[in-house]
Amino acid sequence: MTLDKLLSFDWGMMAPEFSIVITAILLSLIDLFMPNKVSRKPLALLGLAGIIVAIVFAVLQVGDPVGSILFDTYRFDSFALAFKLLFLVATAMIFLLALDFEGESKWAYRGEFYYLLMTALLGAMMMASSADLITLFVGLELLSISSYILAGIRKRNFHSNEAAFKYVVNGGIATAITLFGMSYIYGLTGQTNLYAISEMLVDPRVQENSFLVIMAFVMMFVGLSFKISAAPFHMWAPDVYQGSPTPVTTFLSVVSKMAGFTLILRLFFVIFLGTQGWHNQILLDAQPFIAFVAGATMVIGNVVALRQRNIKRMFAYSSIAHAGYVLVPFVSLSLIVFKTTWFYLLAYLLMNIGAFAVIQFVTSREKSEDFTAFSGLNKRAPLTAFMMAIFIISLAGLPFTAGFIGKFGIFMSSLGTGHYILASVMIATTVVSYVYYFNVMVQIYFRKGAGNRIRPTAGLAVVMVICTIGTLLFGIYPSLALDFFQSGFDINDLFTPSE
Amino acid sequence: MESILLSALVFSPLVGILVLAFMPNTEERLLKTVGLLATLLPLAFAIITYVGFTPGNVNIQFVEQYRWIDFQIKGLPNGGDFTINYDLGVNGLTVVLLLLTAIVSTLAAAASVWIKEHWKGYFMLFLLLEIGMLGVFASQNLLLFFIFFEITLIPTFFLIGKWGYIDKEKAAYSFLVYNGLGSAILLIVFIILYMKTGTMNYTGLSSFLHQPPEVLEQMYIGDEFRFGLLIALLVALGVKLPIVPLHTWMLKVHVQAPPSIVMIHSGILLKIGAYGVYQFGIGFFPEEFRQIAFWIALLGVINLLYGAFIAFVQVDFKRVLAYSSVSHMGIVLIGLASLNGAGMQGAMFQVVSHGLISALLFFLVGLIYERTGTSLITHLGGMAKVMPITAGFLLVGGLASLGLPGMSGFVSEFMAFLGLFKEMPVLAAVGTLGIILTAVYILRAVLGMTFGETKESLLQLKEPRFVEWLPALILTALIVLIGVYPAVLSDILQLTINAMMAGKGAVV
Amino acid sequence: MSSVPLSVYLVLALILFCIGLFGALTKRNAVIVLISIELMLNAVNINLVAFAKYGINPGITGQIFSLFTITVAAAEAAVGLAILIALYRNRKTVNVDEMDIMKH
Amino acid sequence: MNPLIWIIPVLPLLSFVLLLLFGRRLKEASAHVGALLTLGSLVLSIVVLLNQWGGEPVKETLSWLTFGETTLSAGYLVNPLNALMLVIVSLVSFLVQVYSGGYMHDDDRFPIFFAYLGLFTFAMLGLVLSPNLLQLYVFWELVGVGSFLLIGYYFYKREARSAAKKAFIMTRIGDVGLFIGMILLFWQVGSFEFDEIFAAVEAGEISEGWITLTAILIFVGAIGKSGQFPLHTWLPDAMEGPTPVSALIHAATMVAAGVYLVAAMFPLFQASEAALTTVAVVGGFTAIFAATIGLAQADIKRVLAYSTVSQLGYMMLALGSSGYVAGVFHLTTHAFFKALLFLAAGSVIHAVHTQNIHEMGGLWKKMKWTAPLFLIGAMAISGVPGLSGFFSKDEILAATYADGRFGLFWIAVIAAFLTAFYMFRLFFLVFTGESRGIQEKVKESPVSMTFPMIVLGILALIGGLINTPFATYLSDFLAQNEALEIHHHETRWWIPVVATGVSLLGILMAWLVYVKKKVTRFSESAPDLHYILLNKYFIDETYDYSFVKGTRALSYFWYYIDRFVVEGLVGLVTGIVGWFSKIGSRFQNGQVQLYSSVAFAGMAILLLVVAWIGGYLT
Repeated sequence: MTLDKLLSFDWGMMAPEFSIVITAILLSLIDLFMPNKVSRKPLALLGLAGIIVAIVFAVLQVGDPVGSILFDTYRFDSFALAFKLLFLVATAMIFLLALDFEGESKWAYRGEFYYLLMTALLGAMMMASSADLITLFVGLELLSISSYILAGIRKRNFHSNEAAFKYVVNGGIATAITLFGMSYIYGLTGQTNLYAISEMLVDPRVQENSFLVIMAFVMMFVGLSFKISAAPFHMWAPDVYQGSPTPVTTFLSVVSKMAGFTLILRLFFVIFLGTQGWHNQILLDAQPFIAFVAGATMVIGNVVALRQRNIKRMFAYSSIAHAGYVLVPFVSLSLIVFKTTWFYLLAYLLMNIGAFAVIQFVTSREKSEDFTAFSGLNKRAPLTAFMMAIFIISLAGLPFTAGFIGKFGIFMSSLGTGHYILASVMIATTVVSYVYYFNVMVQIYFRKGAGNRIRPTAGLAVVMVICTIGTLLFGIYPSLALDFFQSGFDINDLFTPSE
Repeated sequence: MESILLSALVFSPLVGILVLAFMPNTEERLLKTVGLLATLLPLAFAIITYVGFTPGNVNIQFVEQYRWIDFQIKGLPNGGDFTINYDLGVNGLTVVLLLLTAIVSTLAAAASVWIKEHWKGYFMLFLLLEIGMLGVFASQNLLLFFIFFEITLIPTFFLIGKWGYIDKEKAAYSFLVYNGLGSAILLIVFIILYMKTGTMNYTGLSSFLHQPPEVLEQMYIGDEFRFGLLIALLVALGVKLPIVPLHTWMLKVHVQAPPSIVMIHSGILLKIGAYGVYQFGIGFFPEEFRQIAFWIALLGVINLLYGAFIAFVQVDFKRVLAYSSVSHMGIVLIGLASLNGAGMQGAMFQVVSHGLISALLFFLVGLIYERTGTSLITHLGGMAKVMPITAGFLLVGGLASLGLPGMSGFVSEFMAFLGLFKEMPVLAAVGTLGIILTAVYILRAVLGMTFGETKESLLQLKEPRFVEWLPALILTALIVLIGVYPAVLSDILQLTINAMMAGKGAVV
Repeated sequence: MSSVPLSVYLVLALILFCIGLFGALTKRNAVIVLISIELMLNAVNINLVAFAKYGINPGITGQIFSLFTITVAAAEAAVGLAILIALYRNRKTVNVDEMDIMKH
Repeated sequence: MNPLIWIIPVLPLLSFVLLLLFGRRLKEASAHVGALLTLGSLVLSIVVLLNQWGGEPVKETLSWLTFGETTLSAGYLVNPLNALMLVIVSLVSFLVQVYSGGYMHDDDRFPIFFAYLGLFTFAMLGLVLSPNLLQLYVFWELVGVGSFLLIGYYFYKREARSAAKKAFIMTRIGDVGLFIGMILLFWQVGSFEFDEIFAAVEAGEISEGWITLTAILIFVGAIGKSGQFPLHTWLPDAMEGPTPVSALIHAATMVAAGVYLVAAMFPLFQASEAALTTVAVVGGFTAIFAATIGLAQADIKRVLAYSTVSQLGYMMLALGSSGYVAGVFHLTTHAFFKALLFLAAGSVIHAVHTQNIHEMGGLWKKMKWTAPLFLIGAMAISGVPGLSGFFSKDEILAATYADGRFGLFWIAVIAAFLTAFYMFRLFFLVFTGESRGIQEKVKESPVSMTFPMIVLGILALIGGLINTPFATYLSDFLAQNEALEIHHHETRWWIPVVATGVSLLGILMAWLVYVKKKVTRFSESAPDLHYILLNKYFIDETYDYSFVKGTRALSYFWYYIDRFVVEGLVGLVTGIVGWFSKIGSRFQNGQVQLYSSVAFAGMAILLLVVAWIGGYLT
């Protein structure tokens, strides 16, 4: 392929990615040339700026027609864009968290933290919009490997080390499993482009050894369930979340999880929509199993969370449970899969980042990750306490918060398609979750806490406020988001291969 | 169409919340005064609504409708966009309930003088709770109802858990979990209905569900399906009502929560269950309801007797009242199950009258506890000597709740039984046993506290000041008013009930 | 000349994959665990290459894919080892089952 | 004249309210307030009564409550019976209030007492004026409350408390009967109005069975209020209340309400033989049953109480034998002489500060007014010729006989004998002989107490003249009410003779036993029998062991079910969840390889199941 061919692509579409890449490179260079003992805090601001630029570009792209470059390996459709926006916003806020985070004095100087976040974000974005197994895999790994390092970035910290190692081992195995599945898909179709694959999969010759298809299906699903920390690949989450520095935990529990969902949605819907299973469409055949997985995830997450005392661990389990919730639309295959998933992820983004912001604030001030660190918070930081209450209420899915509307949407999609049992499991586990969520509330409001007033730094405060406003706003007037999604993104173009 | 009266009514407590938000945490008297004044605003609006309501008109009045949430799902049974409106409105029943809510809230706020600490937070939550309760009755669609319903959950949890007695947190949790489960089931039912019919508006739903069965059959809303939904509804609301055996949480709450909150709780919150059964159970599934009416009546009688029996051997007056609430809610079920004018109206009367009576009794509990530090019948006794007026009110409250003619309790009890006797005389006859038992346990408890030799511990007690028993006076006045001239309620209620009876549900 | 049928490659890959998995799940030595993961990834490579040659509709993409896989695997291994070294510095052990300060 | 009527009950209500509000300031004056207001309603009642003489029944109603298409109304109805009752009630109430002015003067809750009296009088008058069953029921209950409050007036006395509770609950049991009967009747007739009910009964719209059922249920209410067997036990205990209360409520008015109820619903009863028989039998049995108990009691008020029960039995018997006039007549006369007796007893107690007749004696000389008045009362109730009781009791016997209930007739005769005996036993023990107690300086009660007694005494003397075999004013008067047909039965000449005979015999016996001591008291002659009678046939104990204890046991049973079964299930569920949580977090043992193993296992299982379901394993 020649240079002019290369130039013929409309690279402009890639503007958001480029701005991220460039920022990443800039960060690394600056980090390289900065004197050693100088704090890298400014880098965070730079990164933030880069992300904001990316956001601007992305927003400008809203409503554009489907486009693709590099021979359809990388496509720009509303689906990708919609989720990219979430990643960008989330990461932007995580940068603000990172700005505040000082672990042991050493690593405040380290710049890689910031540009690794960048690359991880880039990986997520690639996952969102790649239309080819290869790019998709590369994106996935870009995200994974960066986050392995991020998890372990506190070199001197036992927990951090261990977290990183556990993450790397599990991640490696997950990758291997996923890839193994992919290799079968490739083998059966001889294609790596998703749309080409979906056409090939209906080919009778493929149908002959449909078991391989199903095997591939299962393996890819299990492999990817690692990213979204859903059963059966969920157990790493608590340890890794606990061990990683809080901003990273936030990143893992929000961005990386969202990326996982994006990948699953795109991969499975595009590839397998037409494919035969053992009775009828494979997605329909698989429904009960995925439903079971989702149910198990909710149960495990919520039930085990009851006994957690370490706040980060508790929220790890809670995020496992939420993974279960988000799987429900995917199971139900209703007409609003994307809308509900997207909205729920949006809500999840806001409330979870908000909650982690407060957690980072409290744990770093109290030098303790035990959930009693929250005791009497409403005396020491009333406003923060109030905002935490909002996040918790939203996570518990109680009204006037985005979390409720999100759950509502999920219920609509599941009950509309008659998945009564799954819905019941979800509602029951939700009620269970009240208990541990409100345990934190009890700590904040009922228990007497030691110590005097504490106030969050600007970065944290901004994040908290944004998240609070968002949570309430989308809870009280969700149409804001829903209409934006409805008008801005014509999700059906996910299925129209670009010529 | 475009009156914002109801929105004003529902959200008027916000004013108080905002004012309180900017007040110092320590000014006890000031905070209490503001808290009390704040409840007067909704009261005023409620009165305006009540006065402005035209009883002669069956339609939903003061309607407000705005597009709110829009999921825009194409190609579902109703084929349309799934829009959920923000819509409020009142009918003859809800306007009464709104007024009741406002009144009881104000009096409960007055009863909050006995709150010892954190007045600011207390009153903010209190007002939030009031928003929830008002919203529940004012809303005209399921989602809105549910949202307000859950709104009541959170403040109540805190009010019980922070300002209650020794075992408060346990009580708060069991409140949370039970009601959480209840509302969860409720939510599922609501959403199923929504997905099947594409609307959440009461009127829309009832008119949709009142189509001939075969039509519904085509929309996959078969008989079993409807029955399933109805049962689920009854279970969900049965937690709130409460129906035996789903009642245990409510005992804990009654015993542990501060009196002012119990006034609200047993005065209003329990009534939401009754209202739900009426509005959804009967309004949406009249035919199915009719078919299981016997079982509901049976449950009602069980509630009535079960509560009465157990109340007879309680030593803590609060527990007596708790079980008596169980028993009295049985009468609501009885009335509803009879499905005729008399019964339904009896049930609704019971909703109102028990609201007032239990508010009165728990107010007195607070009054007594404040002075004696106990509510154990065995520790009290001969109060009539030292606190004649309080004792008098206690006696009045007791007589009212055992259904003495001339007080609201009698009217409701009488109507409910009148209704039931028409439909199922034998069951009703069994139920009347409850009338005797009620007299038995109420007198045992009340006389145990007021009559007999005065305990030494009580001898130095003094009669509360006038302002302190003013709320009791107001409640008594209302109870007697309804008892002596029930037309004040029935005139405004009956059209709505007749409409419901006609199977139309509420008509816009 | 008749060539080795596809199925043989697939079985080989599968066996390799299982060996790798077994090692990753049972070995106590962290290094071996990482190596086993490499093994699993290489099993994938065998699959890809075999399919690329003998697949239902063979094509070059498979080999391209395997190139990517190899690269990424290498990166992953590098990172993994780096982390392991960091951990070894602190804990003076590469024994997997001693890495459980976070549990329950 | 309408305002006249509805004002009648309002005046006492007014006194209730006034005394409740300002009683503390009025102090002793509150007696005057109460008495005067009651006097007002007395005057009005008399006017109404005179208007009724030859006048038309008056009925006014206004809508009270509407449901569906039905409208329930409230209002007032005046017919001869009501008018008569009005006078009786307001008269006795007035006299009692005057009396209480003296009797209660040193009581510190003086105003409250009169307030309660006002409340009761209001309720009683309202009851009498009710034009329909519902309203009657309402006031019926209110009357009960009035009585309850007054019985429990000495609230600090344990006995008073339990007596009040007992009175309320026992009557309530009866009331439920009335409640059910009334509602059933409503669904039969479609209205609570008396006239419509009677019309329906006339027209035979209601089946025999329904009539009987409802009539009996309504009669159950009467049983409760009028202390008929088996619900009589509360009435004697009710004597814990102040004596004027006993006179007003538990002798003259409220307990007569049962009789009034049956009389008011008489057309309904008449329509069913079975119902009438029930009434008659219960009445007759109660009459003799209570009389026997009365023989052995030592408490002066309890003796009177049992005599009341038995007299009420008489009235029921009369009504049951369709002796409408007889019943109402006896109600009237009984109101007079029993009130008199109670007031007299009150003045005795007031003087000697004991109620035990064995500690009294020889009061004849000391109490110049009380003793003769008591004697008049005793003679009247024993049916000494010429006095009021004579005529009314005579009527009853005649009616019973004419109705062909000979068994009951003879029972009634025996009862009459017993009555005479125990009344004079009482009289002799209290007033004749030597003082057995330790009462020094016993003095006659003040005029405020004697005056009412005198009035009642006169009425007890001449009251009978309103309906003698020669001049039947009362029956003519009552006959104006065309709703009921009153058949006149010519009195057989020997009945009065027998009646007189037995009563005189009774008096003679009493004289022999207690004054001349010729005959040994049967407490010595038949100690066992005496023991049984003294303990009122152990009815209270029976009830206590069966119903009270039974209910308590049942309650505890349910309570423990609630505590352990229901709560237990809840605990079980939470326990299970907690257990799972525990297992779950134990399983999370920090071993990274376990984590991936789980994932792999999950994958393997999924694959296997899919393969199995997909049928790839074959």
